[in-house]
Amino acid sequence: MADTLRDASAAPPRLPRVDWVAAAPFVALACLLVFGAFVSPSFLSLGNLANVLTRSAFIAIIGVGATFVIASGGIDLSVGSMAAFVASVMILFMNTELGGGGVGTLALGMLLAAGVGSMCGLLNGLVTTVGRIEPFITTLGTMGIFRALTIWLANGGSIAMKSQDLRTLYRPVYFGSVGGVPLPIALILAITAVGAFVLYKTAFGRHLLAVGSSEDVARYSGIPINRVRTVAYVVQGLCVAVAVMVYVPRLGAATATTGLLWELQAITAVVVGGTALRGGVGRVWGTLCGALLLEIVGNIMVLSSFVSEYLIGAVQGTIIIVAMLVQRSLSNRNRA
Amino acid sequence: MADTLRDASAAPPRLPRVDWVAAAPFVALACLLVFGAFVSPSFLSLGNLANVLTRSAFIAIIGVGATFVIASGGIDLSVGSMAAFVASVMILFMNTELGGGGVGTLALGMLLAAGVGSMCGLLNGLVTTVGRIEPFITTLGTMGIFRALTIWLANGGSIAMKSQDLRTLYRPVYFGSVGGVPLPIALILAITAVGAFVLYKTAFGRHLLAVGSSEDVARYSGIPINRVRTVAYVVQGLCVAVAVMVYVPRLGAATATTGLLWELQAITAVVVGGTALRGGVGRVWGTLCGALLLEIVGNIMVLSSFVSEYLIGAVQGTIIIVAMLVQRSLSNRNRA
Amino acid sequence: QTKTVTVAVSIPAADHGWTGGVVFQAERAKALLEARHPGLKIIVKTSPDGASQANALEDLTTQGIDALVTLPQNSDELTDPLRQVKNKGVFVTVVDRALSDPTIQDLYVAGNNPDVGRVAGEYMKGKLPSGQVVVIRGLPIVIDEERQKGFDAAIAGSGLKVLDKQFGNWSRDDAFKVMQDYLAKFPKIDAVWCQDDDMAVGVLEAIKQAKRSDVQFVVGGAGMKDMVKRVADGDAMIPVDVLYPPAMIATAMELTVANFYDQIPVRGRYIMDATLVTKANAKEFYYPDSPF
Amino acid sequence: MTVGATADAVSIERHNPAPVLEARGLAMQFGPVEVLTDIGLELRSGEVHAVIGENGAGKSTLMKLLSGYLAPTRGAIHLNGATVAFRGPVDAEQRGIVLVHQEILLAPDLTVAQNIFMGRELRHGLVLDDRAMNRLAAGAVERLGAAIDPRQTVARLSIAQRQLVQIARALAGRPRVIVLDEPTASLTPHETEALLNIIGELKRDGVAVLYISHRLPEVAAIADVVTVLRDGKHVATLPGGTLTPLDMAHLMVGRDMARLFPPRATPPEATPLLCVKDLSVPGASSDIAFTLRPGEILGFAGLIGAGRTETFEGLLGLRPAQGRVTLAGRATWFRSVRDSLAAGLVYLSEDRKGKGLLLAKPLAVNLTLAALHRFCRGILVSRTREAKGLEDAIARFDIRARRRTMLAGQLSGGNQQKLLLAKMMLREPRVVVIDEPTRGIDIGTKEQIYRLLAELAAAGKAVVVISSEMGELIGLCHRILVMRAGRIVGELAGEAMTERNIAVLATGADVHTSAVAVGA
Ligand SMILES: Nc1ncnc2c1ncn2[C@@H]1O[C@H](COP(=O)(O)OP(=O)(O)OP(=O)(O)O)[C@@H](O)[C@H]1O
Ligand SMILES: Nc1ncnc2c1ncn2[C@@H]1O[C@H](COP(=O)(O)OP(=O)(O)OP(=O)(O)O)[C@@H](O)[C@H]1O
Ligand SMILES: [Mg+2]
Ligand SMILES: [Mg+2]
Repeated sequence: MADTLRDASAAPPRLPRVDWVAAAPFVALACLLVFGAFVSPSFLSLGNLANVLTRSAFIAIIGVGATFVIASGGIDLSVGSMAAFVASVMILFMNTELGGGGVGTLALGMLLAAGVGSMCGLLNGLVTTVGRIEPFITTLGTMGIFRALTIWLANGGSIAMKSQDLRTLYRPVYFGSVGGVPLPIALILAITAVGAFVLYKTAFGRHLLAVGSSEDVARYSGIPINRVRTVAYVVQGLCVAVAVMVYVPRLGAATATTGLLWELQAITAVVVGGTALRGGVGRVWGTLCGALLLEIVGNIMVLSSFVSEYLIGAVQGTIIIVAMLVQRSLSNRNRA
Repeated sequence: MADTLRDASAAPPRLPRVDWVAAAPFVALACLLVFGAFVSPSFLSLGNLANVLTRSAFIAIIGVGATFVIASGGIDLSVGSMAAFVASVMILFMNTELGGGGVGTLALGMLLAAGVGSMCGLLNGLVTTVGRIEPFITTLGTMGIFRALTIWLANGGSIAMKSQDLRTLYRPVYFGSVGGVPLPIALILAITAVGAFVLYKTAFGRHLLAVGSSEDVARYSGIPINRVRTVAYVVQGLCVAVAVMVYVPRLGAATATTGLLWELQAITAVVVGGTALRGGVGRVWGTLCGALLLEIVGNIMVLSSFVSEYLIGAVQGTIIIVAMLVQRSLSNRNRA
Repeated sequence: QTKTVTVAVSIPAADHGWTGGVVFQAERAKALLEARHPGLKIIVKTSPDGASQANALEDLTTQGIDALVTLPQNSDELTDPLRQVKNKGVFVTVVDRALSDPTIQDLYVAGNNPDVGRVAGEYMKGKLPSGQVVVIRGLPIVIDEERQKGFDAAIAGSGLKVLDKQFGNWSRDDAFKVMQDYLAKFPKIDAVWCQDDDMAVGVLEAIKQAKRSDVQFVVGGAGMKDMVKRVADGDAMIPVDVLYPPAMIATAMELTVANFYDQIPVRGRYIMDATLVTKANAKEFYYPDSPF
Repeated sequence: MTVGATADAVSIERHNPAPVLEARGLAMQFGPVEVLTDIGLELRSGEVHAVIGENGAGKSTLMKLLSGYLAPTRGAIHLNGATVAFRGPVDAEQRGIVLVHQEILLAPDLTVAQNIFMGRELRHGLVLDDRAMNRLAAGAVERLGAAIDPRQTVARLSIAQRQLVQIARALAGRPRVIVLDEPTASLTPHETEALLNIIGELKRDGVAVLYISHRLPEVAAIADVVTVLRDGKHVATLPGGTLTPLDMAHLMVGRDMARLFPPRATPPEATPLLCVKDLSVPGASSDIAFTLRPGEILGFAGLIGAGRTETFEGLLGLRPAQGRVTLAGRATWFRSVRDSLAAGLVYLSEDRKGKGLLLAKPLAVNLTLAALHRFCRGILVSRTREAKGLEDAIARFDIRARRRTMLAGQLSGGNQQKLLLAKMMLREPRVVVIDEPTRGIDIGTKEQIYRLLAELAAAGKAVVVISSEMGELIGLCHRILVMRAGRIVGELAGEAMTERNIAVLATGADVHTSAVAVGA
């Protein structure tokens, strides 16, 4: 016995001091920061960094939800259009001034947004689980649906908040700050923390990972697979709603271009953050890191003057791939 | 031993007469045709059907490649931008009139396109296999790169075929027909047939499916995983090139929006066709069927006049989801 | 007896502010005209890109139409498809974007894109004998290119220096980002040209947030109602707007229909020049009920 | 025979209480094929009821019926006298019946503890109590005589370790009926002994145990009642004590068993074919050195985690490693498995489901995968040749496939192993490395496989056998190398090849090993 103990404990690869896989995205981020500092002096200015972090709020928050969906073995392509749709509904409601046109209206509007968001998520969830349709197709379909509904609500134009007072009342939610920290940044941290807690510390999170890792095993263990999957999509919907609550006060309007390509950005953030698309693993903090990474790349592109505006896309693509290569090489250390 | 044989003969492989899983997409297609006939009288007119089939060529041909990539366990988001890039290069070359400005130029142009296409595919393949980066990210990156290169080549505008003679010489490739059958349709059938042959009848195809269904097993069986994967992407690149050869004579120009969202359509066609995204299975004919389905939905949208222009996206999304539901319910019969 | 005429209208999908305006105006004109002429049937179809517009053109012609009013996504791509329509004996009206082969169009209603850039440039040149401007372009497509060329030509040789050019994708959000970054990058910016009023919204918000006083004004384009209103109200940040009305589609439809019902000759070219909207004339161009 | 059987069955009835779990006339059909016919079985609490039978006899299927994974096409299951129709495995588990699968069913991305507690996590309020779960998991695994870090993700465990985790999970549920489907197949004597002790404890606690194993001595040692299946039919139910492994073998196979091991050919004094020096595999083993002659069968013994599998995966280019190799006198190094295959070395993985077969693909596809070129006409894969190849393989390796169109995953465990063997033999190798060759293989087939390996050796091929069954190493090999903690700690040959010596070297201490793990 004693010997086997020694024996076996000798063999199993002892977990490395630093878990490089988890650390990789942060290292990549650090590299990018350094790179940015070289590219442009104004990059590291407080103002600029604050702007970038604040802007990354939408993708970061949606990314938390995306991490849940992807960890559960699904995917959601509809988040961008969903954001546009939720925003439109929210604004249209607030324009009715129900709730007294003041804080009341705002509160009700946000509640409504949350409701609509989760309903959209529920729709995605039910079609994929009960209807047993590949999530890719389901959410591609709803992507078209939500987008079309937005354009239809807006008559092809834009839906703007009418009341100026309400706007000024609402603006701080994006532009304001608590104790020097811009509100959206605080919110990102809060949401990510909550997300991490739910995924790692609650039974639901554990079941989610189990479902994503092996559906059969989960089923045999008495985990309600369909419910877990569906809830994941609802969580995604809620995150979209929260992102919208921060988005609307910025420009006070929803247009046909609202949320365009957010789905790709969110998924990219998740994957760059170290969550594999096949499910079973979820790295909430990594996703946050991925979202920042994307936003910063864009920022550097504009700040730097040596790239033709035509080629920006190419450089961005390259940077993302390189960032992944950096990660990969780090992760490999775990093998050793 | 003896009784094993007896057992075998006693139980002849009584697969269900119709393999519903494979048949499902075709049934869905049939339903859609009927639906279309109701929506608009002109739908079933030969001219209209010919148009639809002809224009489905791009997605159908690219879809064949996508089936290979997805069956091998990968995914390629770059096909749309790749098409734009290949088209630009091809047109720019043909504008130089090298090769005598006649058939020679066309031939050279097509050769060049094929070359560029496979190179792009090779790039995707190597980055995913050698660089060991999630195909989703790799091809998202190259998607940006190819698109940007196109814009850069076009100086933000568009690249058009200058010589009218060359255009008129080239037009038949899209508009011409052999024995009543429009050339592109003939081409679709040819490419799909070749694709099916390679995937189902050759050693390479067998290896591809093996890699897609279990990388470990494939590796332990001495299959050159990376090579197989890479070749799959090259095939995809070639298919894109062929699609471009049919596309250019149609509009005679490439722009920043050429091939926009083709990647989504191609993947949708593949999935609607019955190929699962997790790999290991590939249904080439199903993909063709999926491509037709998508094109027909679009066509019906234009022919029908009872949907607000704003809502078209919604209806399309719904139709696709319904089509999948039809399939699903059919496939379940196999369970019985 | 009522003469039956079918007119097809093929325009870009409402994927950003201006095209959204186009679709709205088309639908409105459709309602008006059909009410005026019993027997008139107008089919409005939108397409997200050149290829699908070519598809739409095919499908519309197979339905059998007498006239086509189209705002092509891209002239290079759609010249050949339109030629086919023409060859079917259809009366073709082209709006806004000149075809590479003008013989195709019976009627050309042009909202002169290069002029949008030129007018904006001239105004800035006049307002700022010397200064530093930043430019936010739309999407990398032909119209954008034409507007940019016009602008560059207009300010050539003046004291104006273009600090930077970036694409804002005709989206307020992207324009907001780009402007934020411009403000971080350049300590002094005198003026902004952003090609499109939708993007101007984002630009203004970014400036407001940065509390930067060096930026004297923003010139947009297209005549979005909020912007026209600001001009009318004498907003210092939006002193002018360059008109590029989505309503031009309606004009084209009016004329095309007239060609069939009221025996008046309409063939030819109608250039709607890019009017400079100022506090003085703003009232005329303010349509409160338009979504754009 | 059957008469005697019933008579015995009756005698069992007399001095035993009513059964907890009872099967009456159970039948199971997969598509057109009936794989179980009218099976009756009675299980009493505090009793170990062994079910034995050839590969494909229907044991696992029967167990799946009894634990709610499959629903019978005919027949009834009685629990405490009342008829039950399980709504699924979870339902069965809630009624106190739990099955430990023959194949591994664990979530690879989750940790050991997370798997053990899946679906019944411990928590204070909302929050999961991971500390407690890890502690308990560690305990549960240790009880089985192994030490596995409960925070290790399952994907990183070896097959044997995974098997232990599965058993630990089942025991954690405190079942009233526990069904163990070949639990010891991948275990070494040490863990096997620990497990058998636990089964003893369970008996005392009045738990009823259904036990499937191809290791007949184990069965003889612990079974109170033995039920024998053959080709899906009930052959006999007899009291365990009265049966010797040979009787059982006879009942299972239906013919008299010849001696299990073929006569050992004297090792040829040929020059070494394969020569390995200071081979080391990061994380698993270091400075391994051995030589291998043509016609020789070389055994590798060791405890779980000794690193045998990794060593050879490293040698054959399946995982990073360094070292010096000479093959037939020429120095070489295998950068990838393709090199080693090309050089005529094949490796049959111990993980036949994960690394051996495409479970969702038909038999022929699996068979020809590693040697497809041999079934091609030009670039075309010839279906006719494949079909022919499959027939040959089925004949030569006695693979029990009811239908040629079956998927590999539908084969019984043992038959999957035979298919894998057939697949790799198509490479016509010079050196065969076979990891746990008879894991989950019935005794009749074992004999066939041993004969086959001996034939390979006789045909001048060099054979390496990695096995946790000391009996088969001793019976089969010319020499045995024993590994411990990633190093070769000794070589045994001739008379020195005894269980005792192996155990001593493997554990590094003079421990007593029970006779239980000896191959029949
Ligand atoms: N899902 C299935 N579909 C079709 N046939 C099946 C399926 N599962 C098992 N079989 C067949 O049922 C028979 C019994 O299989 P089973 O796994 O019960 O055998 P076993 O006694 O457990 O053999 P082993 O000792 O090798 O595990 C085999 O012939 C097998 O091919
Ligand atoms: N895929 C893997 N990744 C990382 N470590 C592994 C992996 N497989 C096995 N190990 C570790 O390597 C060590 C040796 O593995 P293994 O137990 O297979 O050795 P072995 O001697 O082959 O034992 P056996 O063959 O009896 O299972 C074990 O401690 C195991 O934890
Ligand atoms: Mg079994
Ligand atoms: Mg091993």
